[in-house]
Amino acid sequence: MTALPDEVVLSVEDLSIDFRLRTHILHAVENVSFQLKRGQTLCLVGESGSGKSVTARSLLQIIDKPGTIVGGRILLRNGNEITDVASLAPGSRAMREIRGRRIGLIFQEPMSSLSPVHTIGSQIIEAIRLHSSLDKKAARERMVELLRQVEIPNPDQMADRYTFEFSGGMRQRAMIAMALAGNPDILIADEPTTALDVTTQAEILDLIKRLQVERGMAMLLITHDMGVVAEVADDVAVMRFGHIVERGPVDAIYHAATHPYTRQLLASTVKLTHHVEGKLAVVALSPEAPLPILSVRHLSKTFGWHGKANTLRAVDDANFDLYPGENLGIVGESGSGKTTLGRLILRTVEPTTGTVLYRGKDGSEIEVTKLGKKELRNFHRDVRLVFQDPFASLNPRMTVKDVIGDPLIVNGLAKGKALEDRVAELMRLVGLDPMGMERYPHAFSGGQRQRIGIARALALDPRIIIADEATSALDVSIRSQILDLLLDIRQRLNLSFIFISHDISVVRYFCDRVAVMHRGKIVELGEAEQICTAPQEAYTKSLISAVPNPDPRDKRMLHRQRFVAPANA
Amino acid sequence: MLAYIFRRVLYMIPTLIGMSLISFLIIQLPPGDYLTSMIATMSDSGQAVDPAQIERLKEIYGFDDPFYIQYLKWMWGIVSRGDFGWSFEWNQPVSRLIWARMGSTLVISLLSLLFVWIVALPIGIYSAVRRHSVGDHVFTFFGFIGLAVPNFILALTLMYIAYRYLGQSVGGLNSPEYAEAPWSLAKVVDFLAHLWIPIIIIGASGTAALIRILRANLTDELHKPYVITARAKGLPEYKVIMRYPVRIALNPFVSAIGWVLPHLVSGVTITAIVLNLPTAGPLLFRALVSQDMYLAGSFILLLSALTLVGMLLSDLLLALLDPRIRFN
Amino acid sequence: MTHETIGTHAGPLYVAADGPSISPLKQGKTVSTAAIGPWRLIAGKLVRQKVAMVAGFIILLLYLIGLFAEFLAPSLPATSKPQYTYAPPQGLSFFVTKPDGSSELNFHVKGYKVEIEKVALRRTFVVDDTKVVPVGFFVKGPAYKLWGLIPMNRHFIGPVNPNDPMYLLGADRLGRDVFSRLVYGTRISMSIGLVGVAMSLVLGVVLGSISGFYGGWVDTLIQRVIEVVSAMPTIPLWLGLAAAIPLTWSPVNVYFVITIIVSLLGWTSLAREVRGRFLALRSEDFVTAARLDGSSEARLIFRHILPSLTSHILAVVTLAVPTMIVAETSLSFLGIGLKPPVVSWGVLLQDAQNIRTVATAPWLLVWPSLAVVVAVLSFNFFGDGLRDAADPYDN
Amino acid sequence: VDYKEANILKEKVSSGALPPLKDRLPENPLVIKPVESVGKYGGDWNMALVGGGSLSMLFRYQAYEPLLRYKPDWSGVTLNVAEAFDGNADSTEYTIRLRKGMKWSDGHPYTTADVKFWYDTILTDKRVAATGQGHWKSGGQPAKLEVVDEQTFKVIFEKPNGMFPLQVAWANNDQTTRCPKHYLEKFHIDYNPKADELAKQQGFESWIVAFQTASGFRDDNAFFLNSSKKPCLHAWMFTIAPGENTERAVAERNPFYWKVDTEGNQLPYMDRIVYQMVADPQVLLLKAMQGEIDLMDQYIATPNNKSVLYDAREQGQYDFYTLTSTEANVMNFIFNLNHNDETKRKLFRNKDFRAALSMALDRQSLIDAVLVGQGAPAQPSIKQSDPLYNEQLATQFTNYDVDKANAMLDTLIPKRDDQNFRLDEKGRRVTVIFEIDQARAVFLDLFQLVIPMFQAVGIDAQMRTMDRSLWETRVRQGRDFDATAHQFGANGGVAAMLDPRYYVPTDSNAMYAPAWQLWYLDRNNANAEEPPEETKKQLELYDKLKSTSDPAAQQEIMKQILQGAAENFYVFGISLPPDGYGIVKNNMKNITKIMPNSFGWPTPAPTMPEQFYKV
Ligand SMILES: Nc1ncnc2c1ncn2[C@@H]1O[C@H](COP(=O)(O)OP(=O)(O)OP(=O)(O)O)[C@@H](O)[C@H]1O
Ligand SMILES: Nc1ncnc2c1ncn2[C@@H]1O[C@H](COP(=O)(O)OP(=O)(O)OP(=O)(O)O)[C@@H](O)[C@H]1O
Ligand SMILES: [Mg+2]
Ligand SMILES: [Mg+2]
Repeated sequence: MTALPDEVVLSVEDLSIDFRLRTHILHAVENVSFQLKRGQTLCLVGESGSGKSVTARSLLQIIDKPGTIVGGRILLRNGNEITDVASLAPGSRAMREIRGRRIGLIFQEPMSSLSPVHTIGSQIIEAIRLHSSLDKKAARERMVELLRQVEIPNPDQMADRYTFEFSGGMRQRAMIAMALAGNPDILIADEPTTALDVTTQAEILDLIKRLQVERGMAMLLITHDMGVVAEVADDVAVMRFGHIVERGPVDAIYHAATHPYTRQLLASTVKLTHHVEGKLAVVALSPEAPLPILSVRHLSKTFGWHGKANTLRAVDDANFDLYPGENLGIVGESGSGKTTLGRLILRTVEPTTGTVLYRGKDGSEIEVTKLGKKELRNFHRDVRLVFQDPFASLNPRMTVKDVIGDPLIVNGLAKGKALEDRVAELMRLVGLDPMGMERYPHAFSGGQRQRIGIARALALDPRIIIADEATSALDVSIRSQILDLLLDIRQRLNLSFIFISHDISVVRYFCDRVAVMHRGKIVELGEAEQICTAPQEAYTKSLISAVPNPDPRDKRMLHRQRFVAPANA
Repeated sequence: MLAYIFRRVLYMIPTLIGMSLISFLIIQLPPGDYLTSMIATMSDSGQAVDPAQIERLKEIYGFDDPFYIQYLKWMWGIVSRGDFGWSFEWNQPVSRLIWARMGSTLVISLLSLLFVWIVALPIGIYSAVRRHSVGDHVFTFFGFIGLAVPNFILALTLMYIAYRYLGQSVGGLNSPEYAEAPWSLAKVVDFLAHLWIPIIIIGASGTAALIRILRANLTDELHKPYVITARAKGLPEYKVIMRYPVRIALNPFVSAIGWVLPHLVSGVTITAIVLNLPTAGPLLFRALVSQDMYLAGSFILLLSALTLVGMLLSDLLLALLDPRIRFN
Repeated sequence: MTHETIGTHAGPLYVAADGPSISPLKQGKTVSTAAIGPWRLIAGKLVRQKVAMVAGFIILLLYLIGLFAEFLAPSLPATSKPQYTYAPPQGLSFFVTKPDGSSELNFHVKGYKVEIEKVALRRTFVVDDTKVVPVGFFVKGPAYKLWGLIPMNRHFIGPVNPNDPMYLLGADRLGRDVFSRLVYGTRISMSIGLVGVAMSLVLGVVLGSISGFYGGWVDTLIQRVIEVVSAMPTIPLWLGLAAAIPLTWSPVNVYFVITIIVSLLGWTSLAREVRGRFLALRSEDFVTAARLDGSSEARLIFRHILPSLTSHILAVVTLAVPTMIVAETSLSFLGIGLKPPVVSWGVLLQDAQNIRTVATAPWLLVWPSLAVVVAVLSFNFFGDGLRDAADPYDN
Repeated sequence: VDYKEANILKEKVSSGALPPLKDRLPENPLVIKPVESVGKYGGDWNMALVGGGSLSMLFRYQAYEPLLRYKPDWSGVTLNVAEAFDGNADSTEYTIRLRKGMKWSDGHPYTTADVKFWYDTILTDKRVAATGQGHWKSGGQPAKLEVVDEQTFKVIFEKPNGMFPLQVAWANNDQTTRCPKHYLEKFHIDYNPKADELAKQQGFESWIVAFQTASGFRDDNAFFLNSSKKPCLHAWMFTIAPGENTERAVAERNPFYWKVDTEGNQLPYMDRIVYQMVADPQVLLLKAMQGEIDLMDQYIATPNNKSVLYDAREQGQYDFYTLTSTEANVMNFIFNLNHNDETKRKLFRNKDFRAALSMALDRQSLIDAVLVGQGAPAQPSIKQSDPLYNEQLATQFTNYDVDKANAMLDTLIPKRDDQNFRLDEKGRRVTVIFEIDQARAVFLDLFQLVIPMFQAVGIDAQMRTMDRSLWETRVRQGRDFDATAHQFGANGGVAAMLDPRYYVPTDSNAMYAPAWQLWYLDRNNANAEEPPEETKKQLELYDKLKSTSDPAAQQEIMKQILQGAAENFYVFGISLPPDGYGIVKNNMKNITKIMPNSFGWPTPAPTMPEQFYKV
């Protein structure tokens, strides 16, 4: 066994992973090498679908079925001993001891990765007790503590809730808590903050940093957020098409990138820090404003299955208008009710109170909240939703072709060969290879699945798209291209967007107006540029201040202000 | 939750009345009545029966009354005095007959249920986890033999083997020499020696179903991301499987729990008949065939009530097992 | 505005310069990357499962046997030869040893030496090596009508001399050929009973889906119906029915009606199981997504949710098959199963339900059981294959 | 005389629980001559009951104690409970004397008061309906009972009733010895004004139901159910009666039993009879093979089971005894001669039609296949060894002659359809549906072979099997059936006179003539139909037979009836029944090795089980 430098805890050498598919062998990862050092962070960035998650999973030997490690070594240091993880049998005891204890993994898709039938707390407690000798009570205390550390409000109560009662970001944080529960020496975080608002994200990154300093934890951070990379990385590796194309200290990557792809990434990042050029007039504010296409009035949703005392106002008296051709961004704290708001508009969650008015193609106004089943179906044809959790929203038993083609079929728009062509075209449009048409959703990378969701939303002629974190799993380069695509479509079809996102830069680039949500309420609504540069409300200010800066020489997150909410209403 | 249970219990009353009415009606569907079947048995042994006397008996026992009168009388007896009527065939109050058989019925049914679960659960899991392994195929093969060979024949064959090669007294739960003896170690041993045949037979047909269904449902769950999450925590494989996918794969079983209770009482009738088990199944069977209507009716009422309770339990368990159901 | 506009105007946004590298499955082959449809995908996967294909082949074979029963059976199912009651199976052999020790190709079975034991009331048979019963293919034998239409007298296999005894699988208590009866039994067993399975499957799935999908009062109603139906006493129902059905109906017709009623009563457990799964699945995001895509409720149920239950349903169906095939054995207790002269596997098993058979003529029990087991296992393995082929995770 | 008793009883006497033996026995106990030797006390007779309900065969083992009983060879009757039984010359008055000092199993005296109670509350009480005991009636009127003293009573008939003594001995015609007044009177309103309240307390609707339940005279099954509380005169009395326990029934020796052996030992020898309750005959078979059954023939001793029982003799330590058959035929083909359908009725009533079908049967092959060669072709008839034997009745139309059969049918129904089935007058295919009780396995086997034979002569014969109750309703109580098959009917001697069902339609067992037998029983019945002359003549002869008491004269009349039967050819059959068998453990002694098999002569009770013993 080759000797490793002392500070290296994990060394991946020439790792190659193949997927044996029906038609061919896919070399998802080829000859990848990198090293993780004590207390340091290696950021793995790269194109969506380039093999980052597969690499991460291979470290724990949990790659999905047809995937196999076909070459290379994964050397893990254990004191002075060194084990080759790649040579261990996946179900072996030795492997089990590494999982969770030595290497903790935060899955890319926290939404689907948690058990639907166990409480969040119990799943974390299980991880705690597995790797420590704490008794039940102590384990619970530790679990609550962990949840608190990841900024879950009322952790004591929330621990006893189920996955589906958590918002996307909350699930992600629960996932982080679970990965941290075993006090791992190495943390592999696969896009751990995609569903988190910048403030929470900052807190989490801080937490991890602290652990790194205290316990010398090494971290492999996979992310698309170049800002985050700049803030936390020590080293950066850039992946594309299964290869690491460039690797080096963070500063070198940002300021002296050599590989064209790296440069393209950074360029896209910069592009996204400004509002899109040649933007449309903000129609809402012009005097000859057309009638809004969608009006939301006093919309509220109360979740209350835990007894009266425990009801939660997920959305609290929301009011806004959406104009034709407008992009309305919604930002806000994780768990503040953004997803719920989107679902209320579509009535996949029934509002507790309030109305939603929609102006149809013929100009007539429809009260969505009163629609019957059939009219609702027509409404859904005009207003499309991109789900926050792409994996859960794709039927695991339908091939991608069926998934994207389904809206076309049910609305009688295409069938047979035409359907196939149309699906292929949609896939190409969002940057997916039509060759994957026959694959099932689970055989895609996170970002690819997200794009499948987008393709599905575009399949019909929508008038409004409610996009819930629609680009969070995409690398900046593709993200900017997708956003441009959407803008282009908007222009041609006079499409409106409700664009829910945590990524302030994306909001700024893409949206005309922005609504800021906090604890179910819309606290501020204004022009995007203004909100992003000169926020009025305290919460918005703190939010903006926490946006990471994609420049390792200017780490802005450290200067952020923390918003302390007034006593819970 | 409590409100839900309360509502369900309220629903039960009309359902039960409806069920008892329907079953009472169905019990009377076959031509003739208890007396006809009595005459049938008698003439079978070579006796002739006087028709005039039959008429008289019909009158005395109220077989002449219209259906609803008979029903109301019976119901009134139950409600007012807890009297479930009289069994013509056994010349005994129905309730005494039913209770007399309950003990052994429950013991045997519970034991075999337990047996089925203890055997089938691990095998089902094994079969799902090691799909298409030799073990999986072997279990499938034997399971289906148990299912495809009628219980009756299986019972006869096993009893023949027990007789031929083990020299064991067959049928029933005790050898004749222990039938009157007080419980002792030897009697327990004898009892256990008699128990294996019924349990194997009941198990043979029951386990296959359980194994296959568990295998089917579990296979679907095994690849779900949350299972991989559990694995990534470092949980041992059996815990991963037991805690996560198995729990979800149990959904169909929990749905079917509604039938476990009535099944405990009336299950495996034919096996019990062949094996001479003193359980309630054969009693019910005879009551139905010989049109001993109050006995049959009471049995069915009991079974209906158990079905209702079972279904309620099943729904509650379903919600307990899967919170997504609870909150919908 | 049509869809093409998006595409034509915007053009593909992002074209991968090159993707992750790929290589053909086998060295030297070119990679064909054309995507195929889901059904072809499933079919393709199915074809590659050897066990399932063998099973499917056996099922097909069974149906062929059922179809050409008259031709395949060496004798008629009801022909009884009193002198061969309970004759044991003979072995089929290809060579006879001539007196001089050399052997000669002669397809034959061995005849019997019969003795009557008066006290024991039986005939004892000893396979007599000296008696050779030549056997041939496409021989002339008892006349029959194929499918009740075409008069024929050729049999696929049979003794060259029609009066010779040939009991490949033994004879039953009336001296009838078990092999022929088994062949004839295939026809009924593989058809009528399965109609019932299909019907209760449909009922169970449809009502269960509706109950679980809609919930609310629909669910309440269906659940009450399930309770009532499942607590319904069937025995008096059968007895009543047996009296109500006109005597002039043929036994097969009667049995057909009975199977239909069995299925009308037998759907409840499947319905509840399906409902349970629906309750859990209906709030899944992918269902919501499909709803937002404009799927009708029927499509949501059958196209989107139900496939998730494929495994369960296939398992339930394969489990129901044997139950239905042998249902007669328990129904006959009540006088409503299939009855002689109709021949089915269940009827054969029914005949074997006694100690006499178990102790002295096990072939009467073994062969029909085996037939059922083979059929059921084939259905099962084929179903398994289907399941695996439809499983997205299975490669 | 010095009487002796079993040890268990001795102990009870010495402990004071029982009076001494002398006080328990009647003054003149019945002395039984053991079959082989005087036995010794002790042991259980291990038996089984199949199914919960069919208890009527308990007469066979422990409950055959009528006033007179049949002799072991069924040649006539002998004294039993009655100490004397005399009839007058024209058979209208019988004087019967009971044994003085005879006691019920609870020690209460058995006297004429019990008989009187039975006469008043059961036989003549219109409120209570009890079965049977038709022999106490003549011309539809119950006989008169005259109680002379505590032991003596007279039965006076309006018309001569010469068969009375023979009938008294019939298995279940023994209610006079089964009706303990002291036990039953509290249930009857005439004896206990509060009977209704008592009934209500017990959960009965009225005293009638309660009385019926307690007396058990509703039917034979009811009598034996839960009868452990009811005193009896039997050798063994139930301590756990059927129905009181679902697994077993136990009968223990009756300390007041009134029979002794030739050495003065009070009978019975065996302590108990233990019945296991078995739900299925196949299990019983295994138990027998295992040696758990001491003596039995019912349920298990079928031709088909013989070979397995034969093979298991060693392990089960038993051997066979022979049951001579008392049945007229193994299976009788019964056509409904009173069919509601005009054409069918006409056809079925034609003797040639039936004769042709009879000749279409290849009886020998049926015998070979189903009866393993045991039996000989024969019509339902009296057996050859019997003085009543009638050759024409036994052998006519038994030759297998398809051509002849076809020729006969061609004159009746010449037309045929495209499938070669014959067409009747109306041009309908001649279809005969045989309705069979599915429990009769032998019939089913026979019919599978018979149907092709009928089809060969152009008759579309079909078989429908059905549940027994349905069969009862359709066949025994209906007139819409075409044909059926049945067994029973007697093949000789006393039995043939008591049960002549296939020779002359006297009761509902004559299923070939449902309307004629009704006419015989009750001319006013709406469904009755006057039979043709030749049948009427037979019925008149039967009336004459009943009023004759001289055995020789009875035989003479019976011969005439049988000749009529031969000419009328109501039914036809296949074979004389081969002898049956039973199994008996090797250690059982005093067993008669050959005996008749019948319900009325309740096998093996007339061979006196009380003197069976075990070594
Ligand atoms: N089905 C539900 N049952 C109970 N509570 C729920 C449910 N769905 C959402 N909530 C709660 O409502 C609140 C708002 O959730 P929502 O998903 O709308 O947040 P979000 O703004 O989308 O957050 P994120 O950015 O993390 O996705 C959260 O506190 C969540 O716990
Ligand atoms: N089970 C599978 N079957 C076939 N191909 C797969 C499977 N899982 C992943 N892939 C393919 O492997 C490649 C790498 O996937 P991976 O999930 O590692 O991407 P990624 O870099 O994490 O992308 P993203 O940023 O979008 O999450 C992708 O092209 C994907 O389509
Ligand atoms: Mg990924
Ligand atoms: Mg959200």
